[in-house]
Amino acid sequence: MEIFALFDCIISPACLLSQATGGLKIGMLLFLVASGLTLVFGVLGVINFAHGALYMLGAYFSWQVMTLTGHFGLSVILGSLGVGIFGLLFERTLISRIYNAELLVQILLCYSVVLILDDLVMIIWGDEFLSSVGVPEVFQVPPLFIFDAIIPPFHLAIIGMSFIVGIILWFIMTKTRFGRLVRAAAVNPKMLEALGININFIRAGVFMLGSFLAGLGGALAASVGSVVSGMGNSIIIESFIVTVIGGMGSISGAFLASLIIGMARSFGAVAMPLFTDGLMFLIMVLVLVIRPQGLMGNKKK
Amino acid sequence: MLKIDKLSKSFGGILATDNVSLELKPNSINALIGPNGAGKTTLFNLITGKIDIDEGQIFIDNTNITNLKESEITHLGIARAFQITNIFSTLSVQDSIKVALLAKQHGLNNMWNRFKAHSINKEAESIAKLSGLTKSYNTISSALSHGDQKLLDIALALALKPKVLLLDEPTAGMGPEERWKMIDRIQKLWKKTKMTVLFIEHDMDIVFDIAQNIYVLQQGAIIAEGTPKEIKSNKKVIKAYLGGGKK
Amino acid sequence: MNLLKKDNFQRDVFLGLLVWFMLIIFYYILPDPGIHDIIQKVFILGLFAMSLNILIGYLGLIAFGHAAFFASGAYTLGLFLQSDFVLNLAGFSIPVAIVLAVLVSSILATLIGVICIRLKDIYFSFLTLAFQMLIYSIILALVNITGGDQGLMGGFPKPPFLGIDLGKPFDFYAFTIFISIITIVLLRQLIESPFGYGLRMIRDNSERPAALGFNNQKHKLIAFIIAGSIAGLAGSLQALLDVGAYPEWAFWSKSAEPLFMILLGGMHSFLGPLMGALIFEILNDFVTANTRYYGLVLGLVILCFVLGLKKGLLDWLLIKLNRK
Amino acid sequence: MKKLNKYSRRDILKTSASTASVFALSTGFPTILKAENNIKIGVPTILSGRVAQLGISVSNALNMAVDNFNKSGGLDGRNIELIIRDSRAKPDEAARVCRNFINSDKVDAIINAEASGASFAVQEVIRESGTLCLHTVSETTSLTADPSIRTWNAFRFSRQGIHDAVGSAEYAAKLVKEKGLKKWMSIGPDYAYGRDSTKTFFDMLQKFAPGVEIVGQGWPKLFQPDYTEVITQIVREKPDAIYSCLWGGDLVSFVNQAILYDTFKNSELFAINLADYTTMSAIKNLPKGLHSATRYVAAWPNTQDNRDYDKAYTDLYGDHPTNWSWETSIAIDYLINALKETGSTDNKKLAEALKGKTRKSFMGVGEGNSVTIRNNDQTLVDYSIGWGTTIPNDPFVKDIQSVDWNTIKELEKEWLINKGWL
Repeated sequence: MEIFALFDCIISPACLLSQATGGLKIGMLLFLVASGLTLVFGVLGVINFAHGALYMLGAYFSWQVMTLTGHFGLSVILGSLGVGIFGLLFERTLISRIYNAELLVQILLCYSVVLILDDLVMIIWGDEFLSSVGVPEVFQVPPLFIFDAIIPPFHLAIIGMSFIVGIILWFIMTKTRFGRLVRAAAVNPKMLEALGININFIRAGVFMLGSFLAGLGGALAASVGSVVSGMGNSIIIESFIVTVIGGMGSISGAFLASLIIGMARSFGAVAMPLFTDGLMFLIMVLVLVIRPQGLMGNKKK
Repeated sequence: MLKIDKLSKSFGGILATDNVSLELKPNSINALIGPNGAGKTTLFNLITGKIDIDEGQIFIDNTNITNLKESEITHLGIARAFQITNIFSTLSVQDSIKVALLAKQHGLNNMWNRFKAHSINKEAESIAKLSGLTKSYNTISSALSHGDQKLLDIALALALKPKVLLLDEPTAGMGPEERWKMIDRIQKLWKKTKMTVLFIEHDMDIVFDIAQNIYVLQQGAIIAEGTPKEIKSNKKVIKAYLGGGKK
Repeated sequence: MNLLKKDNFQRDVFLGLLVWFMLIIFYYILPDPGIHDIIQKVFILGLFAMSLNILIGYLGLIAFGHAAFFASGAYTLGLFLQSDFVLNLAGFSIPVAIVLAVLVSSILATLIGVICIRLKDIYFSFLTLAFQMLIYSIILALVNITGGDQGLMGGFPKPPFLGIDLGKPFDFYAFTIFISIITIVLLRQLIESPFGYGLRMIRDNSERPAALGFNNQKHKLIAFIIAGSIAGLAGSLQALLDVGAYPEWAFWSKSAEPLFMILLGGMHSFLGPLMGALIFEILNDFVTANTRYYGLVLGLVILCFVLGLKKGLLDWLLIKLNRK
Repeated sequence: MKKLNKYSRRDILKTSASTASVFALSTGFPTILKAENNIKIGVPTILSGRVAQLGISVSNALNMAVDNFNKSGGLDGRNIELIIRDSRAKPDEAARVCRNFINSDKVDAIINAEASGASFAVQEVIRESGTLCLHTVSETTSLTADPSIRTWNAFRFSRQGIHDAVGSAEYAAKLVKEKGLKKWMSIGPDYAYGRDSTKTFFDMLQKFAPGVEIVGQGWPKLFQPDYTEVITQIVREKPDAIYSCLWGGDLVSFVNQAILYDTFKNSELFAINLADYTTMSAIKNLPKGLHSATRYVAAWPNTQDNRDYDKAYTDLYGDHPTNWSWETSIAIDYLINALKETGSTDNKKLAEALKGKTRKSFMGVGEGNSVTIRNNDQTLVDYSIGWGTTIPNDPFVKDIQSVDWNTIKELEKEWLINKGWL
């Protein structure tokens, strides 16, 4: 534990700013993925273990679009939309059969899909990792220097974009009719059915949205990270941590928890570089023990 | 037998139980009535220790049970049956009653005997008989009729050999005929076991027919108590509860 | 044959020994070491899955960190047999090591259990998962003791005891299966005892027992400890087989394996998980010999079970038989 | 964007070729080959998951050699039969697969192409059985260097961590002097290989260039997708040079993400595992002047033999060999030679024939381009270790310098004595 290193960093504007933007970028990318997971859990009550596999698909899809068109923006948009559509099919064919099933059945169904997708992408795209999609040319410029802190413009773009997505998500969930229906569906699906609203439509929509978010996270991650089978396995565990810490089903909680994890990773790398993973699990244990419903979650009735 | 002294409980500033005092005589059968949301089930929950008490005290046989744990209170002789049937869905009637019997005797810590061959079988049979479940003795609980499930719920409470038995709407969800059967069963039970019974019931005909003593609860407070005759003529009750409601 | 009529402990012991004896005859009838290997692994993994099924099948708690105890058993046995104690204990080393492995796992299960059993449903699952990953991180961090991600290296001695030399394939086969069968017989006693019915009671309805004057938490904790101990035993046998212990055994994917077995075999019949282990191992052997896409095949099989059969194979068979 | 298309086409070609070969391998041989008197070689390896490329390039190398051997008549008419099985990178599976090879398949030898953790599990199985074993992948020094882990029937044909560390440090030390690279950082994957490699590199660097200072160490997790926090660590410490033993996709992600911070403008990168075809071609706009060891490149050693090997392999499989390919190729070459020499499959005789043997090889830099299996620790030495700098296009590496094996052996000895292993 190098507490002095952490102290030194906090009092230096350059270090503080670098670490903070770094943490913000890690946290925001995580938020994109975790918000989809928590949304699906909150409304559908399903622990989607396959969420990480959808993230992986997002990366592969965007890689494919990039290879065909060479257009970055198109690759991100089509990649994540593709995952959204895949999610819709996934929900209609498989997930919809297990809404009322036991937890074990839900977990195993999702896990089997992870196993299948991990192998399928290898069959389709090959065994070896694929190169990253690459950063669009606009951002292939020297990094910014702010108070001596080095900040890549691309990271600012990712942070900004995630924020916008977060705000759109917030808008959809609180200001639109769809959002109100979704929230109502989370609390009392029977009531909605009694009102003549097609609950399947809502569920499919929510799952599609959740998948889209996972795919978006994967597509953005593919811009600078290699694309490989099984790449969803670490992000799913991190997303679970975020979901649990923030409160299962709470999007604002996921936002807060993503920031916490992002900063813990960024500043934890300064203070205790060897225990950043352990640190995350420790936070998760503490939250579950002290406040099982999570930071922003509602206490269970 | 059961004495409640100035009991109060509030949830988030709303008084659910308001300074309730009552005393049940040994070997009596009593009814607790009141409109929906009057706090009847809350009162049961307070008595059995399922929720914590804010103010006041509860005694059973002069033993102070205020703020004891639910399981401790059970051991001191209070048992309850639930409004929404609260049984063990995959166990048979026989096994359910045996589990309940053993739970009370700390017999479930036993790892060295076979449950099926346990000597408690006779006792279980007699409780089943008492509850009228002999026919469906080996049926899995979830496969029982609604009425039998209610009876099993009561049987589970009986397995505790309580001094005081609390019944939360034993006839809920039943047709008229089934209802009277159930009441008949409860009356028999009470006579045989000499327990003190307190039950919640909405059907006034039933209440007036079998209760020796009636307590009327409104907005958490007892507004009247007495024999069926007294209650029938109580103006407060008529105004607040029966007023116009009686067909 | 009177012995077979009554469902009691004596009958189970008799049947257990009979199966053991038959498997030993089988060893000589079919002298294929590959099949012997599968059989002993089925028993080891079967123990692991059956121990988890105490929690899942009988208590209704989806523990997602059960491999923590499997690993603690394996590491305890390995570290003990690598230590200098072995020189003094000689012939007693292996029995002592196994007992110690079970003991350490039970202590670990107590510590983790006390905290976890307070939670329900998915929260319980997540907390067990978090603890397991914490233990995984610790195993990786304590490189000097555990060998970090490379596992316990350099093997360990297996001194013969009571004329049993676990270095010999037959001895290992007979010993592992014997220990497993004894444990299974004891486990059946536990499940069929009043204690076992206490578990079913909590599974069916976790509210009512308190109204019956019963302490759920204590009962759950004891079950958690027993499950952890048996997982530790399975881990110690696996470590003896592989002459080592590996951090992968504490990773979350290892906890998924017994879940698969329980799903494949069935959670509502006592021997379901053992049957699941058999299916799992045969599948493993067959699939890895024929294709590289193990995950694809396993995933499809699980999907068939989840959506098609909707229950484990043994559960399904028993229901079929009962109907006839 | 032309570049992208080129790669995707190659990827497809590569995938179909290698998939087909592995399927052919594992789904069963023609029955003629399954004759009783075949010489059986069991190969536990990783054929699935994210490092499947390992098992595939190992299989390719083995097939290439074995096909030639069988076509040329085998050993008095006895063919070699390869049994390649997937352990899915799990140590207990590797052990089980190995036990099956020995007990059921009755193999005559095992070529162990497992990564480190599983290699130790295999080592324990063959220690008990006495089966001849040739390790071709694990680079962990202790596998053969630690006398308590070593066993008479196991040989290492893979590169060894300590050799690379000396070689890397010697090369780095020259640049330390030339360019004054005082402040160093390390970015290594957080597992045994990463730690060992990093530690021995800096141990050795201190010897060659006393006075260098380690200002920070980053330990990203294996397969970590996001390296932002280690890169900001670099930004913070402003080192003159960075040593990294990340590999494969992880290295690609790290370099791609670090480029965003202009990291390599101010800090020289010494990435030991960079010069590998798949890795280099996957990095977007591979920067000039990164330093790397030659894992496997056709350009080094700069001999006709090596270029021939690359061509033969590429013609067959549509892709360049990997580091794992050459290691395995040498192992199977040694084994075939030992079979021919002894004319038998007796494990003791074969072990004797392998021990201390020097053979000419396309990767050899010993006398007459040879490599040697050292007598005392049964480990391969005198294989080519070169360091050079990257250029964006084929052949990807230039200015390659060879590392002197006398220095390696000298310092290795010193290090082993320090460890108490010699």
